[in-house]
Amino acid sequence: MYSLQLSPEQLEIRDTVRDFVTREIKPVALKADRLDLCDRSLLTDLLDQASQMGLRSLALSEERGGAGADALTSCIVTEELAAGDADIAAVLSESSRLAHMLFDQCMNDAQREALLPKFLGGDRYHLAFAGCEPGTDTRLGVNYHRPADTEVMVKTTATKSGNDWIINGVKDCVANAPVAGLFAVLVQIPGRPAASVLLVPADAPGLSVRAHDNAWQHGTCGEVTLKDCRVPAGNLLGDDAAAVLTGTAAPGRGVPLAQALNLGIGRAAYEAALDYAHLRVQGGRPLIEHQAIGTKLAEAAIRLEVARGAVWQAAWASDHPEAISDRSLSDLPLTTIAHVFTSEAVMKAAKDAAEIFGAMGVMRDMPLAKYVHDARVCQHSGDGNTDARLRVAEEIAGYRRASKSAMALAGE
Amino acid sequence: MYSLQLSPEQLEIRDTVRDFVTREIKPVALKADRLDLCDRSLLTDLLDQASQMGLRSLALSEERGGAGADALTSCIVTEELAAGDADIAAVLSESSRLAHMLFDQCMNDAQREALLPKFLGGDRYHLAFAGCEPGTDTRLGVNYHRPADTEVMVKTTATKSGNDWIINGVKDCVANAPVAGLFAVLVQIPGRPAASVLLVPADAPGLSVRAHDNAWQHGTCGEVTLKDCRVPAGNLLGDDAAAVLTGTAAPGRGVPLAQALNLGIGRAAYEAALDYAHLRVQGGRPLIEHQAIGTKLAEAAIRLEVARGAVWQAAWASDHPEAISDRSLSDLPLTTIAHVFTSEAVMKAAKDAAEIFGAMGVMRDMPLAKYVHDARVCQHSGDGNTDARLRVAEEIAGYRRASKSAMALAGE
Amino acid sequence: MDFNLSNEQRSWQMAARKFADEEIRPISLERDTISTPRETWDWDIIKKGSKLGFRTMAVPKEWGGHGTDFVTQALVMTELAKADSAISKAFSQNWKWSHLISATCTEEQKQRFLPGFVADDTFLLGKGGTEPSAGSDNRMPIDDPKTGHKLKAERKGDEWILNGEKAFIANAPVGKLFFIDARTDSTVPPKQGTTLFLVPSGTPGFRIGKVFNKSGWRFYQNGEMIFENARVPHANVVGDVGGAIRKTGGRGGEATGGDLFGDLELAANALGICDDACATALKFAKTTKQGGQLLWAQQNVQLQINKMFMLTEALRSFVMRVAWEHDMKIHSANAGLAMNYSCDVGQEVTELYMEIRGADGCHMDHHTDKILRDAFIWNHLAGDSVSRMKVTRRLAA
Amino acid sequence: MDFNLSNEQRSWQMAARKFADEEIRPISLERDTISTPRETWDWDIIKKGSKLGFRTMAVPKEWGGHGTDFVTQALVMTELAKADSAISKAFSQNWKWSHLISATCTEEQKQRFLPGFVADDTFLLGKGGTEPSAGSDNRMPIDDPKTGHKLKAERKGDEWILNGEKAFIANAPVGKLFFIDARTDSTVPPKQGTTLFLVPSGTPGFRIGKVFNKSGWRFYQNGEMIFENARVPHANVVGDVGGAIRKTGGRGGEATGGDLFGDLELAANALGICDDACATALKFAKTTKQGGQLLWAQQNVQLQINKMFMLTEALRSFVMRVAWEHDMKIHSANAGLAMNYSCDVGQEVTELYMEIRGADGCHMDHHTDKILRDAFIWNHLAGDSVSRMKVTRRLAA
Repeated sequence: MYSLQLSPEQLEIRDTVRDFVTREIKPVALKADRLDLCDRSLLTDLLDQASQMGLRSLALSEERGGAGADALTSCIVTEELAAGDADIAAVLSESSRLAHMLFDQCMNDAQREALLPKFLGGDRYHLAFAGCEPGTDTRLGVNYHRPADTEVMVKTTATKSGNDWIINGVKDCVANAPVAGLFAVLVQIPGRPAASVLLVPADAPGLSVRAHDNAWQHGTCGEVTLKDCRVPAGNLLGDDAAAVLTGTAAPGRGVPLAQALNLGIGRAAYEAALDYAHLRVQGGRPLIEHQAIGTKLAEAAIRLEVARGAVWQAAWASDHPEAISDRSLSDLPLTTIAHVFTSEAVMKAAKDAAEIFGAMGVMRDMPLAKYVHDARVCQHSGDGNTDARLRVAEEIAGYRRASKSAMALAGE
Repeated sequence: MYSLQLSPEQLEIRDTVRDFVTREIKPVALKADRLDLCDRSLLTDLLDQASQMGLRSLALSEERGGAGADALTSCIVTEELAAGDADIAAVLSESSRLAHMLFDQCMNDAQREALLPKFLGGDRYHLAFAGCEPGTDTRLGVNYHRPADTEVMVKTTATKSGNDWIINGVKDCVANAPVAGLFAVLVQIPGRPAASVLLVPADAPGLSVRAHDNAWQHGTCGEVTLKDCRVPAGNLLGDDAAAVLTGTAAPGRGVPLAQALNLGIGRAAYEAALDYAHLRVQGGRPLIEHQAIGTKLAEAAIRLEVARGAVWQAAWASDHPEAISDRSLSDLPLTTIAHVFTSEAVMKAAKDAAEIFGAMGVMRDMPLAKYVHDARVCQHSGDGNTDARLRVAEEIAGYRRASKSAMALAGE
Repeated sequence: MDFNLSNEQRSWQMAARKFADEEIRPISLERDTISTPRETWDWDIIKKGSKLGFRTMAVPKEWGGHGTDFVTQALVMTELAKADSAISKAFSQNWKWSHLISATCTEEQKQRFLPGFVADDTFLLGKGGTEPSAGSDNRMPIDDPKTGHKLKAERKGDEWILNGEKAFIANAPVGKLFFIDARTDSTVPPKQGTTLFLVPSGTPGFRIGKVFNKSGWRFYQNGEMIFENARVPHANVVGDVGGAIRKTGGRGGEATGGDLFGDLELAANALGICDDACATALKFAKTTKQGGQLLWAQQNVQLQINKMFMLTEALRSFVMRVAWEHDMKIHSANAGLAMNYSCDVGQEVTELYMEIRGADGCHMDHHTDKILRDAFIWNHLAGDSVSRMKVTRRLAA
Repeated sequence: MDFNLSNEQRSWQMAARKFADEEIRPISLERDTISTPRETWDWDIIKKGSKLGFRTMAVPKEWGGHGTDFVTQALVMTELAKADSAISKAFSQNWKWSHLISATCTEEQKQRFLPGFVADDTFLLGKGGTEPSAGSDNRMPIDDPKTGHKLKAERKGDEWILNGEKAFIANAPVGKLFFIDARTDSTVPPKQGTTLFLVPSGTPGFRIGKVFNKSGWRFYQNGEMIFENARVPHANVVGDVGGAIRKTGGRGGEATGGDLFGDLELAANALGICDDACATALKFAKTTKQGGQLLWAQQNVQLQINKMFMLTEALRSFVMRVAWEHDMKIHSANAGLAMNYSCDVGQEVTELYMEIRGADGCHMDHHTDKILRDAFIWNHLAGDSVSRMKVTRRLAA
C-alpha cells in the first residue's frame, strides 16, 4: 500500500541527526575562518563523533555490526548531515554506502573476517572506491542514441605475480581517498573480458594518495597512484563486484545519496534565509512580510519540497525494484531524474537565499557563499545535467546500449 | 512504512481507465472538428459510459453505492481521464468529489434517502457546488501578511419563509452547473455568523443556469441565478458543511484533483510528442535521435515525473493528516505546492511538445494547440500562481489569519 | 552611436501608430473571434493600409514604391503589431518578397510584375517553401538527394510542368503572385536540384486547398497550394535552374536580405506584441484595485512589470540594432539571434501579462487570450531548435 | 539610427582591448587566487592603466581629464571586464565619482581635489553609503526619521564631527578621497536629514577597518570605514546640508548621472564577462573533442552557444543604447532595466559556459570558476528585488 508514513526509527534517527547537526556541527562548520573555500578543512573530530553514533556504518547490515539502514533512511540522514556540513555528509555517506556494498554484498567470508574488524574498530577507517581514471571520457554526448565508437577501458592493470596481484595505474577523483583505510580498486586483469575489483589497504606498498586542493567535490577526494602496488591474491572480489560498485546493473537507479546531500545544502540555505527574513527589518517591517521576499522563499520551499519527494522516491525505488516491475513506479532512471531536478532547484534556492542576505550573501567567510558554491559543485557533478538529460532521453526512447560500462563509470 | 507500491486495485483501475481512454475517448475527443476551442462540446455519451463504469461515483463510499476510492486513487483516475480529455475528467472528478462530501460527509439520513437514489439512478445526474460569486476578490494579494481589511461575505442570501428557504443571489464559475442534477449552494442566512449550505435540485423553481461560452475552465461551467428560489427547510446541510465544501478546515491541503487533471494534460502532450518524435524523420534520422529533441522530451519527462510525485504526495496527505502531525510529511500546503509546480511543469511540457510538431503545433484543430490551451487554463485557475506562492509564503512564515473564509473560496 | 530617428523614419512611425490606433485596434478582437479561418481576413483594412503605403513600402522608389530602409520597416512593423500582430504580418509579408524581387529578379521580370503589384491595393505576395512532410529538412538542407522538396517541376519546351503540394503557406489564399520552390532534379542534393519559380494566382493547374486554422495570428491567411500539371513559363524561373537555395537560403539569403528580413520581421513584430502587453499591464496595474489598493502597490506586480519592460526594452535595442545593420549591409548572426530572442521574450512577456491580469475566476480577458496565442506562433517559426541551430552556424561562419 | 563608433570611441576601445589582453588577462587568475582579501590588490596594474587614461577618463578636459562620453566609457568598461571584471570595476569606480564631483561640487572643491586626483596615478575615489545594518533602507528611503543612515555628523564651528561606521565600501582600503553620507538631522526623515561630505583619507579620526572577503571580484577592495570623532571642514559639504539624497539618489541621481552611471557601469561590466564567456566557449567547442568529434558537432552545445550569444548581443544592444541616452541626457528607466538585465544575463551566460566546460570529474577550470563567482556579485547589486522595484518606480514616474 502506498504510504508516506516514516517508521518510528526513521523519525527518530532524523531527529537525532538533526539535533547533532544543530548542537555540534553547525557551530563549528559555520565559523568564518572555516568557511573560506580555499582551506575548508575536514572536521575530523565531528566525523569521529558521527562514527560513534553509527553514521559511518549506517547502511551496513545489523548482523555485521551496522545499523542496516535502507536507502531511504540513508538519504534522510545524508540530507540532515549536509544541512550542517556537506563535507561531513559526503565522507560518511560514502563510507556507509561502500560498507554495505563491500561487506554485505561483495566480500567472501575470508575477506570479511580480515577486514570487517578493522572497519568496525576504527572511527577514522573510511572506505573509498577507486573507479574513475584521469582523462576518461564518460559522457554520452555525441554518442547519444548511437553505439559508442570505442569501449571505455579500465587502464589500471592487475597482473598475477606468485601469490600476489601487482597493480599499476592512476585513479582520479576518488572520494574519501585521503581518509580511507581501505580502497576497492577497479582494475583490468589482462585476458579477462570485464573489469575486476581488488581490495587494497591504504598502507599497501606502492599506493599513494594526493589529496586535491580546492576540488569541486564534497568531502575529500584525491588522486590515487598505484605503482607496482602489491596485494595478496585473496583480495580479489567476486566477478559481480565491478557491476555492484559501478552501478552498472541499474544505471540511473542507484541510491540517491548525492541528491540527498544536495537537498541538505538547499535546505540549509533556505532555512538561513528564512531565519534572517524574520529578523531583518526593512522599510519598517521584517523582510518576510515583503511580498518579494516571501515569494522568493515560498518558491524555494516549493522546489525543495518537490525535490525531496523525487529523492525519496528514487531512494525507495532503489530498494524496491518490484515496484518498477509491477508498474507502481515509472521505469525511468529515477535517480538521474532526482539529480537533474534537485541540482537545479537547490541552485536556485541557494542563489535566492544569498540575495536575501544582500552583500553578506557574496562574502567568502559567510555561510551563503558556501551554500552557493556547494550547490554549484552538485550541479557540476557527474557529467553535468546536459548529459544527464541525454541519458533520460535514451531511456524514454527505449534505446538500449550494448554495453553500459561507460555509463556506469559516470555514476550519478 | 513508507511505500510507493500501489494496491492491486489501484493498478487495475488505472489500466481499466487508460484502456477506456485509448479505445473510447481519444478517437472521439481528438477529432479535428471537436478540437476547435470555440465549440468544444462536452462528450455526453462518453460521460454516460464513464458513469456506468463507476467513475461518476468513484469517491462515494462503497456502502452508499460508490467505489470508495481514496484521494490517491481518485487522482490516478483523473490523470488518466485527462490524458484523454480534460473536460470529461473535470466533470467526473467534480461529481465524484462532491458525491463523497455530500452523501458521505454532509447529509443527514433524510437528505440522503431523498437524494442518493436520484444520484445513483441517473448517469447524467451530476453534482455542483455553487460557492463563488461574481466580482468577489479572493486573492491574498495586497493583504499578504496582514489581516484583511474586510471579510469576504457571501452575498447570496437564504431566508426562511414558512417551511421553505427562499434563496436570492448569483453564483459564477460554477463547475458542472450546466449538467448538474443537484447544487450545493453556499448562502448567508441573515443573523448567522458563518455561511451555510443549501441543497438545491436543478429543477427547483427560481434556479436558472447560463452556461459559459469558451470559458477558461475545464469541463463545463456557468452562472447560476437564484431568484426567489424555494427549497424545503430540510435541505439545509449541517453547520460544518460550508467548511467541508470550501476546504476551510485545511486550506491548501485539499484533494489535488485539479492538479492530477493538469498532469494528465501534460502527459498527453508529452506522449503525443514522443510518438511523433519516433515517427518523423529529419536529416535522415527520427527526431528522437536528435539531441535537441531528445533533451526536450527528457526535460518534459523529468518534470512530469517529479510533478506526479508532488500530486500523489498531496493526495495521500489529504487522507492522512496523521502523517503531517507525526512529521513524516511537511506541514506546508502540499496541494498548493503541487498546483504551482505542476501547472508550470505542464505548461512547459505542452509548449515544448507543440514545438516538436512544428506548424501542426499551432493549429486549432490539432491536439497540441488544445493541450497548450488546456495547460494555460490550469495555470490561470484559482487566483494564479503569484497568489498561490503568497499563500505558501504565509505558511512558511507561520502567519495565521483570523479567518480563512476568503482563502477557502479561492480553492486550489 | 546614434539612436535618433530621421524625420522620415519618425513620420512613418507616427503614420503607422495612427493607422494602428484608429483602424486596426478597433477590428482586432472582432476578427480574432471569427471561427472559420477563411473569414477572418478583411480586405478593407488591407486596402486602407495599402493606400497609406504599408503594402508597398519596401519596393524601391524607381519601381513606384517608397523605398524605405530597414529601420523604418522595423518601426512600422512594431507599431502595426501593437494593435494586431497578424495584421502587421499581413502587410510585412509583402515586403519580404518585394525585397526578393528587387534582389533576384531580372529587369524583365520586375517589369512584368512590380508595376502591377504597386498599382493594385489587393495585390499580395507569398512564397511556397514548406511541404506537408518536409519542414525542417528544407530549412536545414542536408546533402542527400532523397531529402528536400517533393514538388516536381519538369521542363516541357518553354514551360515547366509543376506537380505537388505546399502546406502552411502564408498569404496563399489571398496572394496574387508566389515564389515557388520546386525540385527540378531529384538525382542531386536539394542544394543543387531546386529551382525557384514565379507563379501568379490563376496559373492553370494551380489552386489553393484548405486554409489552416491557426490558434494565433487568426487574421493572417495560411493555406495549402496544390499543383496539378500547373504550367509555368520558363521566363518565370528566378535566377538559374537549380539555384533556388543559393538564391534564398543560407549565405544567399543573407546577400539578398530575403532570409535576414524574415528574421528582423519576426523580431520587430514580437516587439509590438510586447509593447502592447507592457502598456496594457502598466495601465491595468495603475487603475485596478485589489483589496482596496492599486495593484501597482504590490511588490510582486512591480517585479512582474519590471521584467516585462526589461525584456521588451532589451528586445527593442536589439531589433533597432539589427535593422540598422541591415541598412549598412552588415550581415552577422545578429538578425537570427534577435529572432530567436523575440520568441523567448514574446512568450515570457505575454505570460507575465496574463499573470498580472490573472485572477478572474473562470473568465479570461479576450485581449490577453489573443496575445498569448499570437505570441505562441513564434514557438515554431523563431524559437524552435532548428531555427536556433541554424543561427548558431552563422556565428562560426 | 547609427551604431557606428566615432574614431575616438574606436580608439579608446582598441586601447582598452590591448591593455586588457596584454596586461590584465595575464595577472587575472593569479590575483583571484590570493586568499587574503587585502593582498589581491595590485598597484602596478592601476598605475599602468592610469597612465593610459583609464583612471581619469571621465574627468572633463578642462580639469585635465579625458572628457570621454558615456558610450566610450561603456566600451572601455566592457573591454577591461573581458579580461577581469574586478579590475575593470577598480578603474570605473573612479569615473562614477568623477561624474559626481563634476556635477555637484563647487569650483573651490573641484580646485582642491581634481588636480590632485588627475596628477596622482594612485589617487582613487570612493563613496560610503551602506552601513552595517541599513543597506536596502538607504537605497529605497522611506519617510520615517528612525530609518536611514546612522553615521552622525554634528557641527562644531567650522567643522563637522563624524561618528559611526560604513560597511561594504568599494575602494575604501585603497582610496584617497570619499563621499560620505552622514545623518545631520535625525529628527526628520532621511531625505531631509542626510548630508554628503567629502572626506580625504588621512582625516583625523577616520580609518579603514576590515577588508571584506568577497567570493567574486576578489581584486576589487571593499572595506569598512570607521569614524571616531573624525573632523571634516564645513567646506567639504557637498551641496546643501540635508541635501545628500536629493543630490545623489532618485531624480537627483538621474540629473547628475551619479546613480545612472552606476547602472550603466554594472551593465557594461557584465557585458565584458559575457563576451569573455562567449568567446571562450566558442573556442572551446571548436577545439575540444568528445567521443572523437568536436563538441561543436553536438546540437546541445550549439543550442547552449546560441543562447549565450543571443543574450549577450541583446545585452550589448541595450548597453549601447543606454550609454547613448546618457550622452543625450535622455533619462529614462532604461539604465536601470539594463542593469537588472545584466544580472540575469551575466548569470545565465556564465552558467551555460560552465555547462559547456562541464564534465571534468571533480575538477573545475579556474577561469570558469572565477567568472561564475564574479557574475554572481550582481545578484545583490543589480538583480535583487530592491533594485528592480526601484527601477520600476522610474517607469511610472
